[in-house]
Amino acid sequence: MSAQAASPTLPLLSRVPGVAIVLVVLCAIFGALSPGFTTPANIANILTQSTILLLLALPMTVIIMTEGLDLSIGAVLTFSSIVLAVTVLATGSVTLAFLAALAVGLCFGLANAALVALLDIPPFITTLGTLGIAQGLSLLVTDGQSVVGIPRSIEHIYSGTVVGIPLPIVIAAIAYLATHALLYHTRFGTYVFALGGNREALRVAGISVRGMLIRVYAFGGVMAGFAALLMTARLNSAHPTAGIGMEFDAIAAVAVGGTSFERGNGWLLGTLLGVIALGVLRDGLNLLAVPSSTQVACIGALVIVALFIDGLRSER
Amino acid sequence: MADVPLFELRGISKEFPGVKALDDVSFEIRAGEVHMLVGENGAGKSTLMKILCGAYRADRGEFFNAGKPVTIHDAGAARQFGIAVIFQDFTLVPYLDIAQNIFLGREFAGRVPGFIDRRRTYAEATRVLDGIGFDIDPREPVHSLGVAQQQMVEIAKALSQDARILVMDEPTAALSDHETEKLFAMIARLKAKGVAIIYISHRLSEVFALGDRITVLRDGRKIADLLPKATTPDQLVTLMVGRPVDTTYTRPERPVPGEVALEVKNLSGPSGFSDVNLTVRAGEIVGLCGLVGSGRTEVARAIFGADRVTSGEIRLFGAPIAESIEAATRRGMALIPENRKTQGLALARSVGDNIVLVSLRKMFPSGIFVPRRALKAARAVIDKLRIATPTPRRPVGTLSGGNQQKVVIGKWLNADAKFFIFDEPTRGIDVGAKSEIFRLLDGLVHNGAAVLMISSEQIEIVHICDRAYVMRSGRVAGELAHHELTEANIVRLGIHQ
Amino acid sequence: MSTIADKTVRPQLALSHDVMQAFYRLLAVALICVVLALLSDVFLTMNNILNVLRQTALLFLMASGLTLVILTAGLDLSIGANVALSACLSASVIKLTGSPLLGVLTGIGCGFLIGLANGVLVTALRIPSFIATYGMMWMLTGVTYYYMAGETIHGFPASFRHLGSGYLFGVPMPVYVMVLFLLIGGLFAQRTIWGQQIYAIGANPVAARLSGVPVERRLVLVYAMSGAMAGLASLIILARINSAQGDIGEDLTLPAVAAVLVGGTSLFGGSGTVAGTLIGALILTLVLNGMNLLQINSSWQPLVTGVIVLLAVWIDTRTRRIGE
Amino acid sequence: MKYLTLGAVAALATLVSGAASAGDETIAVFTKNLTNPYFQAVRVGTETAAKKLGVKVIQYIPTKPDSIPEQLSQVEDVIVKKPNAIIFIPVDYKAMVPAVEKINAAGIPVTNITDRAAGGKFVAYVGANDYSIGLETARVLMKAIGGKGNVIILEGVKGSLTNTDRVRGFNDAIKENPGVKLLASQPANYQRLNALQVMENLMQSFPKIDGVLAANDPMAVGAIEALEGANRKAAVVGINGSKEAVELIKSGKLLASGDFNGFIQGCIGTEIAVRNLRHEATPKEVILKPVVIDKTNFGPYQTPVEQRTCPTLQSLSAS
Repeated sequence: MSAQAASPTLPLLSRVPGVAIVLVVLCAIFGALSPGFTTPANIANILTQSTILLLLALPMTVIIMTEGLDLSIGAVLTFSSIVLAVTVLATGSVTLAFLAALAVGLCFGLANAALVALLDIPPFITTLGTLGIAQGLSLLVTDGQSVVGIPRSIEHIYSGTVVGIPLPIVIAAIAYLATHALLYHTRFGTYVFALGGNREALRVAGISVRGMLIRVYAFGGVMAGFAALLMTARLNSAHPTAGIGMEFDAIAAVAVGGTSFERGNGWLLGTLLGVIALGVLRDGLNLLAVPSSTQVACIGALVIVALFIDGLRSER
Repeated sequence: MADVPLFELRGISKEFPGVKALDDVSFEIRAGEVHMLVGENGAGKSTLMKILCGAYRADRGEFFNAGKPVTIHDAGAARQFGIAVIFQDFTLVPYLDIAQNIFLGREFAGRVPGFIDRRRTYAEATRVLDGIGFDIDPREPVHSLGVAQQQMVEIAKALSQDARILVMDEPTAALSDHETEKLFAMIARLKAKGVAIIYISHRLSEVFALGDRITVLRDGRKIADLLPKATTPDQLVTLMVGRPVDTTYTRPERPVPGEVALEVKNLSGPSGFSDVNLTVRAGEIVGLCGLVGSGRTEVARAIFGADRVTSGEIRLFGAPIAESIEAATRRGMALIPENRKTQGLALARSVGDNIVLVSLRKMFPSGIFVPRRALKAARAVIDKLRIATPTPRRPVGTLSGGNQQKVVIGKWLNADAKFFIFDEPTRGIDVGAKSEIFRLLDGLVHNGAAVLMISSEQIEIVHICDRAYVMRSGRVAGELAHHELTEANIVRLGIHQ
Repeated sequence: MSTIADKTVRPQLALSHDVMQAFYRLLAVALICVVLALLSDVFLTMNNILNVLRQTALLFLMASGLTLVILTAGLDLSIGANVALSACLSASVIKLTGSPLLGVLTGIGCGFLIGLANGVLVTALRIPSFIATYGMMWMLTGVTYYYMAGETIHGFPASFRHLGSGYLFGVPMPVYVMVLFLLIGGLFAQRTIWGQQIYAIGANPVAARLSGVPVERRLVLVYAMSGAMAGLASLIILARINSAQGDIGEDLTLPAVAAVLVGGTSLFGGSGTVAGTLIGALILTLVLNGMNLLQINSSWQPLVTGVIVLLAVWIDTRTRRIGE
Repeated sequence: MKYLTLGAVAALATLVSGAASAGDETIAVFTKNLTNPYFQAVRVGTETAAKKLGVKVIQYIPTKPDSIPEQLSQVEDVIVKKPNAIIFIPVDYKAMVPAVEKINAAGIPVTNITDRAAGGKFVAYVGANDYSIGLETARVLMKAIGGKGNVIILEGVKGSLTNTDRVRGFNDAIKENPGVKLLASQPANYQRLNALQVMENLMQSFPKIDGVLAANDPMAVGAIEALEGANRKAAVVGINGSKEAVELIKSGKLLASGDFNGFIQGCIGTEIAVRNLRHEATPKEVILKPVVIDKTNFGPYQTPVEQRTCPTLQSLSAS
């Protein structure tokens, strides 16, 4: 909601279609067909499940707005989560472990930034490479085993609640609001629009494009670190395959949310809706006990339909 | 006081690998004057300005701000001296609003560090926009603005940096006369405020209409520093080109118009034109004028099959034509689009590749592509149009504007097109190249081709065309036979009474 | 604007760049071979070389079609899923009819149709290829899972399996298929007007359209070809492992993308060659083969692949830089 | 965003009454993926038994094969739906413990089959001992190659419980035969193509390979194809007793396959779950004794799982 008030550049009405329509339709269908769907418990359930993906989709939106991409974010999440678990087992200090996870995320973020900004390697390729690296490191550190036996205190980060609201939702909400403020109310955000829209404008304005790119990808890495904390807490363990393919889910969510891959035309609220739409779809299909194979096909259909609707709109 | 220039560059030299872009150029700017900077493309105008605004660093040379020696090492420094540039290709961010664009890089800090004080931003933006008499909501996203409006935003942006020195690089290139008048009015207002304006232009009319002083560059050297009153256009052009050129290009005798090449009946389309009627005969050049946004380009694109039409009929050489580009090209229609970089050429591909692109089917009906034959054809075109390139293998993006335009025309010649639509064929092309293009047009019609030419420069239309249609808000406001073809008439028909 | 600006290259390096690209890559191949030859005495045996080529063939077949797509500045993430479905369908056709020929036709046909669908999504529905083919990937996988219901189809006539595991004059069949399609692909891209148009579309779609190039139809063609190649690859796999299973196409897509990129084709479209893709595929296969020969912990494989991709592209950007 | 958080508050406020409607007895079955025939056999097993016992089973399978987060999500979704019982194969025996605890917390009786979860409360565990199956299958191969020669191990997905135990079994069998030399032990992730290519590469390094120990049937098949491709002979064994494997044994290409019998595990798992629902006595643990299918005994395995009948607990304990 606050998005349209805060961002005159994005009149909400012109954006509503695509994702919003899909989301409403999905909710209507599942609500009608499955009594379990509308129960508060289930809604809380959907939102909680969406939190990790949201933490990845937020920075992905920002990165895609700069005409970039981060394919490594899922693998980085995995590796951070492993480092977190290993550290906590070694030192027993949750804080230290969490910091370690953030550090790993930051390092990969900076690595991506360095390759993109300093060596001018296209983001897709850069992050495809770092994806492999993070993946490999995860396997090497764990030898394919899941890391277990971490203290319960970490698990509470996922299962705990604040004034009755599940902690993950609170964290995700904070992350969303923070990103929103960052994108629509700060210099950083303004320059993100410029990175995708017209880099020359930044240069003329005397702002370092490289510096900005570095910040953007670092942001992605750090958010992956946070997501790693939730993921580890959720699994109460770390596993070298836990985050595989999440980068594509995140990208799909962003695209479904109506952010375009060109000219810095992005919409953060759309990303939020996109993430929830994916969550609703999976949850609803499970409640309806739809065969897994059909579920797989539905996810693909969702992505295409949402973008198709946006496409129709953009034609006029 | 007055003889101490506001800002001065002395003995500026700049080399790029292989090229001496600037050689010991001196240049001074005085408060409240419009200083015309002229010269053919590649004369070093842009380089000089980039150095002035800190985008490039000079190899040698000094700067003086109000007589005091200073250095300009980056854009920030230049801004401190109140130097602002409005570049040809705008520096606006499409999905930010006007206010955000105006203050890009100079946002007003809010209470929280890093945050922006929005209220102040919009207040200031409104103030600046009012200052230049541009009445628009600063919350408008820039991507929804027209070219002219975007340029106003550019100017507002520059002035908001309370610029004392404003550099304009071909500001009217994208403007209709109507809009140009507004721009000139504003320049007058700025002068009054004591702002110095450096104005780069290829349009002699402007140079003499606006300029208080003219500096001529050629091949990176300063050739002359003149006063308009004491100069004639021919002198000026001779200085620019280094050889005498007739700018008042006189139209040679044209053949008697032949069969009807193009016939458009009650054409209407969603892109904003309705009930358009045109005829173009073989052997004549017909102008299509009117303000930017009056639907000229849209009609042209529709005729070419690039845009949809809702009703009406298009006949090419008598036969109706299916609205598709392929059909049009196969039937010998050609479009030379207004923006050659984004619409005309595959810049990374070689000159040869671009030249044969249209005629692939014709040249290789079997579908098998034979590089040798392609190169041969390309060379023929290159010679015919005197395109300055050592080899057809050279990426077309590395050629000068004029030569790029020739390549665009060349690919249609190679496809032996019979009906040509030229959309702003001389935009951003220097005087020398311009008259070459005109001769080319002549050559075409003499060989029995027909030409429909869109131009924002009435003078061109008057000089080159046999007839002209004038459009106003999507409709043909009138047709001007050759004897009625005057700038005055064009303007009269073109603007709303 | 900016991307177009990026594409303007200076003449002298326009030549030298391609030359250096090829040079660096062949150098890399040679280097890897030397190292492996030193470290492993079996590397240079005829068997192993043929073995490497056979494995390269598979990767190349998938990557060759993809190269054309990437030449138009597009992407096809559905080839892996495409392989899975095509393989399973043609497998059951062979089982039912016992005719390898029908099976081959089914496989290629299925792949082709899927590619066609991608083409329509990208052109008619104007969905960015990245997303369109990603969605397609999910849908195909769903269909495959549903169709196979966790079962496997196993045991095909020798004549069919010959395609994957057979030899001709001591050289594995897939290698011939690879060479054949290297020629076809190379000729199509360099020596046909469609190839020329495809490069033009990649370099500047607007200019291509305004030059009378049927952009939509060419794009559809390109995606269809990519699909057909995936279908063909699925047959080779099928013939080699002599059985089809739902997960057959898993993790085949990104390696193919990697091969194209290592092969020096630009993601921005308009520049790259099918031959380059072959070298790319060869490099990746050689490294994995070497790691197997040296019995290096397989956990290293993703890491090494990643580094290679980065290295290859970095060298490209460097060679571009040198000219400027 | 505001709405969502509000919704969540409301949600938690009334969490207490978050129950789904209860119809006839339904049992939710969790398996690892849609692609491995083994789990298909398990699913068929549960359905066959369910038909017999007059209950309804619903299958839950991650859309991404073996995806930990996804199975966790499915568990959370299912808890909302409150089935009467759950039959559970964890995609990862350690990482899924929190999921099991969630089920326990929701008070839904859960029966663990195939992979023994590292924690959580279960009605019972039904499975085969991967170690002993690995051991027995390997022993068959050792006998076939006369207790001497060179063998290769094709491992499954690193870190999966089944793989670790099976490979341990293999190695112990090898230790029993001092004449046998282990040339290499490479992972091929339970996948055909991987197995094929790993095998091809290994054959380059090792001119003489007498036996191949594959941790599942698809890898065994991959190895066989590789061997045939190079016209080389070696005794190959796999594990799972899949339809495909049985055919190969019949045709003599595959020496043997350890019968991990997912079908029976599905049957027994379901029977136990139902007995537990009906408050009948149930064993805490059923370990199927390892059977190795080879030329001598493959007959009965030719009937496709769909047509097999479920053995009962008694019949098992009887035999």
